[in-house]
Amino acid sequence: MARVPIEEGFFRIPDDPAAQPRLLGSRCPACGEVFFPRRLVCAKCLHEGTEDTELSTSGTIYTWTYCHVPMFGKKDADVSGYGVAQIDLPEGPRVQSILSGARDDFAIGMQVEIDLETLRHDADGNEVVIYRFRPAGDAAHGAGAGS
Amino acid sequence: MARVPIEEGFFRIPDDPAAQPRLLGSRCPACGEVFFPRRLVCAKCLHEGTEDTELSTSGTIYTWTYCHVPMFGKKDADVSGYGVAQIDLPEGPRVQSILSGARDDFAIGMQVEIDLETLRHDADGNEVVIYRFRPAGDAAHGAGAGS
Amino acid sequence: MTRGLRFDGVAVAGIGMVRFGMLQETPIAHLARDAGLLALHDAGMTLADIDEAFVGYIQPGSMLGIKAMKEFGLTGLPVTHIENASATGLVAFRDAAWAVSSGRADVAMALGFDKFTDMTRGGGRGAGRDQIDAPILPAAYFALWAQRRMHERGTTAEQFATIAAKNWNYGATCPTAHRRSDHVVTAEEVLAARMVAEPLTTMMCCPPDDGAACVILAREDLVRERQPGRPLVRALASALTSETYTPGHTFVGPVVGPSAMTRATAEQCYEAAGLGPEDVSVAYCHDAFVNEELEYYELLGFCAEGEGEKLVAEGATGPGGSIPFNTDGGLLARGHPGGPTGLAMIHEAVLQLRGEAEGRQVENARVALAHLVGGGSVATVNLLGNEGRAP
Amino acid sequence: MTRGLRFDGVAVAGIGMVRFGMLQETPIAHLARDAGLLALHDAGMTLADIDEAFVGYIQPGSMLGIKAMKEFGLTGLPVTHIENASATGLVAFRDAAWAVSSGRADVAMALGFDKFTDMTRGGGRGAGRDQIDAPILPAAYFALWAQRRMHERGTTAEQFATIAAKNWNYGATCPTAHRRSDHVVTAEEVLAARMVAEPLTTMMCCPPDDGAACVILAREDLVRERQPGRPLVRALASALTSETYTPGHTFVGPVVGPSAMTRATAEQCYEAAGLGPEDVSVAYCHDAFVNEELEYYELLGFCAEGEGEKLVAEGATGPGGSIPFNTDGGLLARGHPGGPTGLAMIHEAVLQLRGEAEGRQVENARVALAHLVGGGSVATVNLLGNEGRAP
Ligand SMILES: [Zn+2]
Ligand SMILES: [Zn+2]
Repeated sequence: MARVPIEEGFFRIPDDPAAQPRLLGSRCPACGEVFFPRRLVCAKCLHEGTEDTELSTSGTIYTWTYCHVPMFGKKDADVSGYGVAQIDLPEGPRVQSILSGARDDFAIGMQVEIDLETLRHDADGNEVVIYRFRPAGDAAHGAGAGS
Repeated sequence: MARVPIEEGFFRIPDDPAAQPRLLGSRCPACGEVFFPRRLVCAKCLHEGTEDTELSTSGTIYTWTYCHVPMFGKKDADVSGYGVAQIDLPEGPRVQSILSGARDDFAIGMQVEIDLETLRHDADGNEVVIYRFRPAGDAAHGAGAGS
Repeated sequence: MTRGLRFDGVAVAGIGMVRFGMLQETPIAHLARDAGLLALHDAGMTLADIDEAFVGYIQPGSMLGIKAMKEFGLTGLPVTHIENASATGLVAFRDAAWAVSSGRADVAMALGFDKFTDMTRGGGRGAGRDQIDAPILPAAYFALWAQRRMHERGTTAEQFATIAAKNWNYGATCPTAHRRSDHVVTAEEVLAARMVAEPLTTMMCCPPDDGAACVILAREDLVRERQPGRPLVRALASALTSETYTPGHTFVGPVVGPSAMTRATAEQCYEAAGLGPEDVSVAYCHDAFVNEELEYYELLGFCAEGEGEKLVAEGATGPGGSIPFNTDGGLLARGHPGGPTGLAMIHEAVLQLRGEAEGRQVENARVALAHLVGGGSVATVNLLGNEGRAP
Repeated sequence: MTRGLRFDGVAVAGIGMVRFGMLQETPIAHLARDAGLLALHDAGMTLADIDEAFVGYIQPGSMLGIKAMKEFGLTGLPVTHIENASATGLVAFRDAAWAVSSGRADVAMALGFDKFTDMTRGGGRGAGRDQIDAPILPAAYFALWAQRRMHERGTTAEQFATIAAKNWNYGATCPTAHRRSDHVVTAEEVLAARMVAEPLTTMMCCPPDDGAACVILAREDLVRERQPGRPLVRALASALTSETYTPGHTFVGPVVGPSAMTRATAEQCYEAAGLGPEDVSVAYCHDAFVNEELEYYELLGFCAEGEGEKLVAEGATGPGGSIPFNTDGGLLARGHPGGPTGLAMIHEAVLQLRGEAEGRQVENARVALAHLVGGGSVATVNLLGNEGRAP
């Protein structure tokens, strides 16, 4: 059973289920700014033609909240609440993501790392996955999707 | 099993299945113009406040064509082709409608009269109906829907 | 060279709106018609007087604008559908005002409508199930902003709730508001409501809404001639911007741009009008989520950065305060259907500037500001004034 | 008081488009980006030079316009989504030209895109299954018009097919056309294609399309300064109308208004430009269904009523004719995605007026006309000219 991204072009799913997914970014050769998601024209200096780059698998929570409603993707995943955060990656981009963990597991400034969450199964039986972040070094919530 | 209109507010379905449906129009008390469908403000003289009126059940074909594709409502009704016409009603409105009959049954200037066509059944088992026109005096295609 | 627009000789000829709410039984064209007829009546006009129309709505459906305009008659006027997410209504107002200011029309209509109850997921405001944006709700996006402020400035949930209670209580005084509480709402009640995304409870988030609103703008001389003796309200200026790049920029998920966006937009609008925040008597802002209102106190220039909480404590933005905000209840209580939201703001601003906002009238109101942000992201700030304003 | 707009000192700075077609593999934002970058390159500009953008698309989805514009960078410019059914692209062009003409912007971008392959029934162009409009296809609506003309004037299906073959053969000469036949198309081939709605065969109806196109307009002095030696093309005038009431008016089902609408719109545009049909070198019209083109020969003023068939017989609207129509293949062959359609027309008109329409160049082209109708109904007529035009 394959894992497929909720939407193409945002992250790479490794073949090894224990390996972490990688967010796909772009780096401007003119000014050095790094972006997520990929883009052709630099948002900062308007240089046309960026270089593909894969972003770090861990970052720092800039802000986070806990949602008390099951909804959208999470409705599929059948949970009654879930955390959401903005995470600053070392390369620069601030990424919005769902969190893997309980309400009390998070704090601003905390290190988190990326893994995958299974939202649902598609018609072909594939796991539809999205990236999520979990407390760094915390393997309790599983290194792969669907754990 | 009840008959329900494809969309509310355009025509009245009589209780008697043998009776003809009536298109719902408006008459401007200021300038006398008659409209289909109903409207509050006169399209011609901008007078606000029209009177409800039911339109004649027969009219004259202004133009017509035959569609060789099953589509939309007719896809539901499972026919491979169908006629479409603009019909001038005696009160003034020019109405677009599907036709009940074969490709060779129609001509510009011909008198046609209204009845109902069943498009499909809804979740409650009701017949979803729309008005159609057939050659005047021709009962062969049925006086009611779903014949 | 992005800059605000200054409107010359543009006055409000008429306003109209239907009360917002869950109006499932009313076809959208009838909502639009009813709001538009109220505005035409208010202006003493028919469609024959309108030279051009800008119709704002967000929901899916090409041709809804032109079909709605036919409800008023068939005169051949140009009609264009304008859309800018939650900012749609104010952008339709801006384009109608510019049409008059630039001589393209003598009289222009801005008509907004939307039915949240018609919207299907994916086609309208939210992201579809197959999109990367899907799992993060707009409420969560704004909650993230609230949480960061609480972290940086020590803002409390009580302070947010105090603003929400103020808007709920304003809503109760406004006949066209969706949420009209039958009792005085307290911060405690707001905090005790069901949590959506911390620290935002349902009473800190705008409701789903259907509705319609309409504003007719015209050459000032025409309005004076047709409406002798009525207080004249002018459209003064407008600014509209999209995002500029900032470090730590966020591109994916629900976004309404960095907060600097509202500040820059307000500056452009003030400059175009030759006015400053000190000239503004009453303000309307995007309070879809109540923490936003606190931020906009600062970003619109009504206090220094970090001093929004002081305004709340002083009651400066409520009844009798120095700069009342969202006197019709705002998006939070008056409601936020989408397309008509900005035009409902103008509706209330005009009532205030005419001195007709019974039960919630701001004393000596002379200049009103209307601000919205839209997903994607855009921000717009608009100024109106009556003849009492300093020249 | 509906009237055309005259543009003063507005020149075309750049044009770009992607070839239309069924482009399922390309995300819509990339189609938009590619067309926009071609226009920016053509203008010798970046987004930093653009003061305002008008983005035209029909398909469902709020925020698509602002998101597409971010592909070029983040500079804070105002962005507004414009929609007017099939006329969308030309209305975005009109609004961008007016922004420059009225001093609101020095440089304005009109960007159009749509993906027919993304559209779901009900949300986009067609009617939903629960709507009274549903059972009548747009093709049937235009076929009704064709049948009435055949009845009144004795027009033959062969005459319609001759126009279609002309547009297919023009399409083969245009690199950005969707349908590029590898052989000369004849009227017989057109007639022998599968029947859709009598007398219209598939080869008389526009294909489903994806695509994007972009036009950048700027103050004439800026374009002269940046593009010395290049033939200057000006936006001259535009008219936009909705329906007027006529006896036998049709309100329900697919409608594009009474035919008098195009005539009135053209008259307004000619008057605003101070030109007449005799000044026009090349024309683009809404030939989504080919019988329309015949009608527009008359309604746009290129021949008297009932003499369209004579123009066809003379080949007047084809290569080497007195008034070539749809030299890029028109909606029929170049394609008709929706939002970008009108901007593709301007793209081709500008190539003609620059003398760069290799393989299909109209000799001595001086003034071009672009016309579209949109469902609901609206009509728009726009004029452009180069420096060769009579003053
Ligand atoms: Zn750069
Ligand atoms: Zn009347």
